[in-house]
Amino acid sequence: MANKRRSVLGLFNDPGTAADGVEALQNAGFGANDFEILTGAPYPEGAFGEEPIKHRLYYFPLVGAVVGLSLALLATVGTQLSWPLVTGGKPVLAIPPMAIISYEGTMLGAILFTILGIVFESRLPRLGLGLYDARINEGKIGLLVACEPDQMGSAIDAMQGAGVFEIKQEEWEKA
Amino acid sequence: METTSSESNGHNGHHRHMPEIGEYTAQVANEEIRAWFGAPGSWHGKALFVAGALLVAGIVAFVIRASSDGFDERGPWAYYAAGFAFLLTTVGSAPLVSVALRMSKAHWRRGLSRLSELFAISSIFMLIVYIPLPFMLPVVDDRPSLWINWHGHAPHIYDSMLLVTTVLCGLAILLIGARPDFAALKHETKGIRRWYYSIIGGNWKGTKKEWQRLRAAQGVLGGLYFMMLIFTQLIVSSDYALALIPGWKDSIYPAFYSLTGLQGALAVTLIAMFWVRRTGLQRYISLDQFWGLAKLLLATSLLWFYFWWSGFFVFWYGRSVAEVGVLEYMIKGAYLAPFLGAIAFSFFVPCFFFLIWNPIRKSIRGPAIAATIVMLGIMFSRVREYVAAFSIPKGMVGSTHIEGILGTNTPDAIDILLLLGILGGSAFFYLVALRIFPAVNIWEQREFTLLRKVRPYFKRYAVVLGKPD
Amino acid sequence: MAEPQVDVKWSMVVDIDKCTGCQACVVACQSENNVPISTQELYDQRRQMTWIRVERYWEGDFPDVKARYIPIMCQHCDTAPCEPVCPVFATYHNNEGLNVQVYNRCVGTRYCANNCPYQVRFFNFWEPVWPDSLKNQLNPDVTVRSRGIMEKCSFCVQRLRRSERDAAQNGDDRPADDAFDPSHGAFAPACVRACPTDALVFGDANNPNSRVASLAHSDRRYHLLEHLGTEPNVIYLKKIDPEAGDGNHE
Amino acid sequence: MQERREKTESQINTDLLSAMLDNHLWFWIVLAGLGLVILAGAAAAGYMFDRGLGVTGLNRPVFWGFFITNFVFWVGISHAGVMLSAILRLAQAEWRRPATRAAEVLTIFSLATALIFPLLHTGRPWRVFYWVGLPILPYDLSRGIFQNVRSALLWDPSAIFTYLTSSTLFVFIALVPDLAVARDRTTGWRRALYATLALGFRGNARQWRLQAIAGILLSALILPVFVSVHSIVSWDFAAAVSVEGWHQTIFAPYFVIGAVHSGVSGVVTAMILMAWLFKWQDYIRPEHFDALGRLLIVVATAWFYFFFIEFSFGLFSQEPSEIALRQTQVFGQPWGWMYLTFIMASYFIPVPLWMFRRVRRSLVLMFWTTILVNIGMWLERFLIIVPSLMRKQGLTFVWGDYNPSPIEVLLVAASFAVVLGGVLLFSKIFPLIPIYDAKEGKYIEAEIQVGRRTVPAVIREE
Repeated sequence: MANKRRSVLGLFNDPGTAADGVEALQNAGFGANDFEILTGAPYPEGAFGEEPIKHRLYYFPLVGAVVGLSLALLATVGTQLSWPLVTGGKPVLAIPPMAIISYEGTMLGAILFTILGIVFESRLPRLGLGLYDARINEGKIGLLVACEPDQMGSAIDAMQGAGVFEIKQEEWEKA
Repeated sequence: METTSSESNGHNGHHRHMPEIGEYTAQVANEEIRAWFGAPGSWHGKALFVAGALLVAGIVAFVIRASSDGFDERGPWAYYAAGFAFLLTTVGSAPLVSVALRMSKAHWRRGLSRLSELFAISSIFMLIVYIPLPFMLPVVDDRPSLWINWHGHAPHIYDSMLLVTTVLCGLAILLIGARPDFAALKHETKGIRRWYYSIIGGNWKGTKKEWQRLRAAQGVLGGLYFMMLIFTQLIVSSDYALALIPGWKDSIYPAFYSLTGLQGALAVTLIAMFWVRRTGLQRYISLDQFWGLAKLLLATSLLWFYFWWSGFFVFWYGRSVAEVGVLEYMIKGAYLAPFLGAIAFSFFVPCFFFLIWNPIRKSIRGPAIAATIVMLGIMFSRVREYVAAFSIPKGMVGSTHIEGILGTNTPDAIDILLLLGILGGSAFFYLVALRIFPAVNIWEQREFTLLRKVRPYFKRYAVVLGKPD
Repeated sequence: MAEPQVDVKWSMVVDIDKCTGCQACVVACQSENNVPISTQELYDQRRQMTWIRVERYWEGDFPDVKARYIPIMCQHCDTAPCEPVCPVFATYHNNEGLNVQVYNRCVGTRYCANNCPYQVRFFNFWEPVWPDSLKNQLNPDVTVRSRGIMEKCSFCVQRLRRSERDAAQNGDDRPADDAFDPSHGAFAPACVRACPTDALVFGDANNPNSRVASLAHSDRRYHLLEHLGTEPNVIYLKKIDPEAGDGNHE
Repeated sequence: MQERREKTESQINTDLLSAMLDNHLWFWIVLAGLGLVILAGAAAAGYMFDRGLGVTGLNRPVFWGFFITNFVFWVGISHAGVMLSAILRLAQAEWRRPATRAAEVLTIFSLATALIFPLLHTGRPWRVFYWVGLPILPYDLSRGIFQNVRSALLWDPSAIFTYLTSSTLFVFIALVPDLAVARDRTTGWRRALYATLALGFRGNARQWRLQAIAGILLSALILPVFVSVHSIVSWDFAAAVSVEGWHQTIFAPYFVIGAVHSGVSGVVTAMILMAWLFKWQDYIRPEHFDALGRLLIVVATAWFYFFFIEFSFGLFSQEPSEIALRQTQVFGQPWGWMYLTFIMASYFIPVPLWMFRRVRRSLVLMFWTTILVNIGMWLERFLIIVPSLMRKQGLTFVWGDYNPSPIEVLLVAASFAVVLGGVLLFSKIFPLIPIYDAKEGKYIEAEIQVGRRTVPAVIREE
């Protein structure tokens, strides 16, 4: 069933007030998933007292490495066995050269998967920016709250209490 | 530390990211370090006894070996030589850790710089072990060597000279670093200690000029020590191992040897840190130090494989007569077992079972165990290279390639005792050193307390590190 | 797709003692194998092609100087350094002990030539040209190599093939023992047939009663650059001369 | 960080985007000039393909010459990117911030340029499909045979392909937040482009966190590749048992450290050019070159150690042919002069100069010393490759010589134009200094009082 949802974006001038805003929202009962902190550059984790991020990025390189290694082995072993031509008296299935190419394959797989993982875990690509303000990249700090229409008041009060200097709103349908 | 961890799982944002160690004052550091130095505890006596017993056993073994075989044959002394080479790549290189970290201005070095410099004392024992070796080394004429257009005893003379200077340089670094501490300690001690404290640290007042001189001296001596140690390892490895094996023209070997030297230095320092920490000083020998060294140990262990591979692969691909001979002798054939031991314990086990996992790196026990395994691996490497080299029959040295199949020189009881004695001896010297010098550098800790602050950062705590230069 | 194992192992013996340095072999090879003519211009560019060359070394000082000759062609090494370095299998070791060169696989990295210690591999830096008078002299059995291609001595493989066909027609499974004996055989490589002093002997080393096999066991035998362990199929016989060096031209 | 002038984030954006958005006349002039050189190179290449490799100076036994030398040189330069960005990221070195992206971009373009040269080298580039089909291009099955896995010339493409792909993606990932800035500041086609490439990045805590982890993780993953690439290039030579000057086990680490030496120097040169051309002295400051200079001293000395071993082991076994080779390298002319230049330029002139703080902090001196280093390192590769081929083995009858033709010289010159032009064009489309990195550096700056002195400090995330 479809119902109305609201997004509220509060803009703060400096990290101090923004941090207070986060605290106020937390006290107002907004959980970690109800609001985002938008900044123009990375602050040390926890600077705003936000919850630490949970992610599964570290699995991606492992999987990628396995995939890359198996593909590389397939290629090297396959090429040598399908055309067993003797060169320089070396064994047809020469391990050291296979090791080199397999190594490159492994690393390539790991890195490609990591890149995918980073994009995926950052919840990107994202079509459209949603409620956003270009000034965030100019040093302002934004708190973006997504909530039911009735909670909106408390969110706005909380941020105003903390010293927000501008509030934007947007209404959208939730499937 | 435990107290902060209990806070850190509280939901309230304020106390998350509380650093492992809060701020502490110079006063605290001063007292704690002196207290431990004054009475390290009963374990010290026991350890000293065990090490001493091993040393005596080693001496006995040496006498037996010398009386039965004499010094004119190299074969019987192969394991003894391996023991010396092992020392050169572990305790003999350990001060490098302190030097390198000081050069790279790593803040966390302060907890361990003294512990690594103390190995300069064990290096004296290494010199004693070295004494008989030059007498077994053949002259350089009619055999490959780095001493081009030199004759006769060039390696004997210059290897020994460099070895001595390097050890002296290490001692100098230790002593000048200890002067401020000695000057501070000399008033509270009496008897012999007071005497040598006054000699070494006596006229130290701590004027600005003195501190500048100390810094400069540490810088210069550090650079000097670094270069001399690497060069010593270069010529010792090429003269005592490389040149004795026919056809082993392996230009990466000296660099490989120096790399294991760095690896061994890290490992032996980690082990010393671990055992000292069990008896106190946790605040200074903390997770930071173990974590930092563990990263470096991981790097060197990975490089171990890289260097080995670079050497092996060129031989495997080139397959000239000489190369095939060396591979047959040192990897496939007579010294297969020590080779497998080396690659397993210097690279595979420590890397993949311990050090690549950050939770293990960032612990106390993990790096210590890995370090112990690495030490084992280094011992295997030295056995493989030096026993193989010393076991080459005299007639064959200097020929272009290894003829025929050579057998393995397996250790007998005497060889084992010799190796144990060498280990025990260096440990003995180190334990004695622990009673002469404070295990943690007091003045560096004082300095650290000025530069490391714990400050609130909006809703968290952060460590602020001062960068004076 | 491995080639079936056959027990033939082509091999050549070069008797330094008999070589007079007359260069007949060089000319013969040149015309048999459609090797571009090495003009003076090409010599100046150091790009002359001589699948077999006679190296000349002076020994001793004036006035008693001795010229030493040693013919060098592809040694068809059993563990040839040139083979494994080719990325496209343009050269590999076939089952008759030949180091073969497949022209239409070659991409021209020239790595094989670098890794050949005997320097018997030649690269077509230019499109090969012959004067009109020689157009009809080209050997129809041998490919004319275009530019960008690596080439070298093939032990006149075209003649070997012919000898096999010939043997098959007579119902033999292998060429006769004397098929490669210049005196009455027809299939010896061009250089062997041209050699006036019989310094070059060619044949199947696996065939016990062939001349190569018997000469190969001479106590004068040695390999060129033996320390590289390339195990060549060309065997040299030392000069019989008290003043001569050990034949190792280094 | 003493000399830093305080700047607001808007100012940082403006300054660092200026290179992209402002129009400078010199830019187009320089670009046109480079374009001419590239055209000349293209013409030379066309002529060579038409006439055959005869127009080069290559001969027997010197089958490899300028082209391979230049290939090794550019692969070497490409090692700067990872060296700086990855190692310094892992070491949390603050001064890395303005250097990283420039280094990575230099990596990409020099690597791509290096890839051209093996193709020129074969003289018939259209046949490359037969060669690197499997690792890079759609495989040409018509010939029914795969490449030879045992050949070093197959390991090369696989390694370089891996390195090129990963460093390109690395740059892209680190570029996303800056593209977001560009998106919010531009209009028209640029906005469209940046909005697409920025993937809708909004800079929430999660995205920043992953950005940080990505930096560390990718660095840790690319480092092993970085080491492998030049090692494999070195095995092109070291694997060749027949060339005494090449067949050395030390080559892999020797080449890698040499690559780092020339690469870091290359980055310093590039950064100084950036500071001059784009007026970025507030971001690329003397203390950065001070730190880079110290790093260079260490790298150069390590390189010299390997160089020393390599040379002395050439004589270790005291074989006549090896000694002959070394004599050619050091005393035979013109090689001797080159050898002297190479040693002086890559070590004995720059390193003693870098010992002085004043030199390290002078942009002009750093500029010329680092260029000197790369002249030396180019010569090093040349002196390893060519004389070794001239004196390959004991058969003195076929010893050779080499002098390059104008065609080769022209193509080498063109390669420099390609790299410079590439980096310039990049700077026109993307920010060459990481914007968010500069801001982050500002956030974690701090100061502590020691007595009367305020000591600059940084906040460490533990």
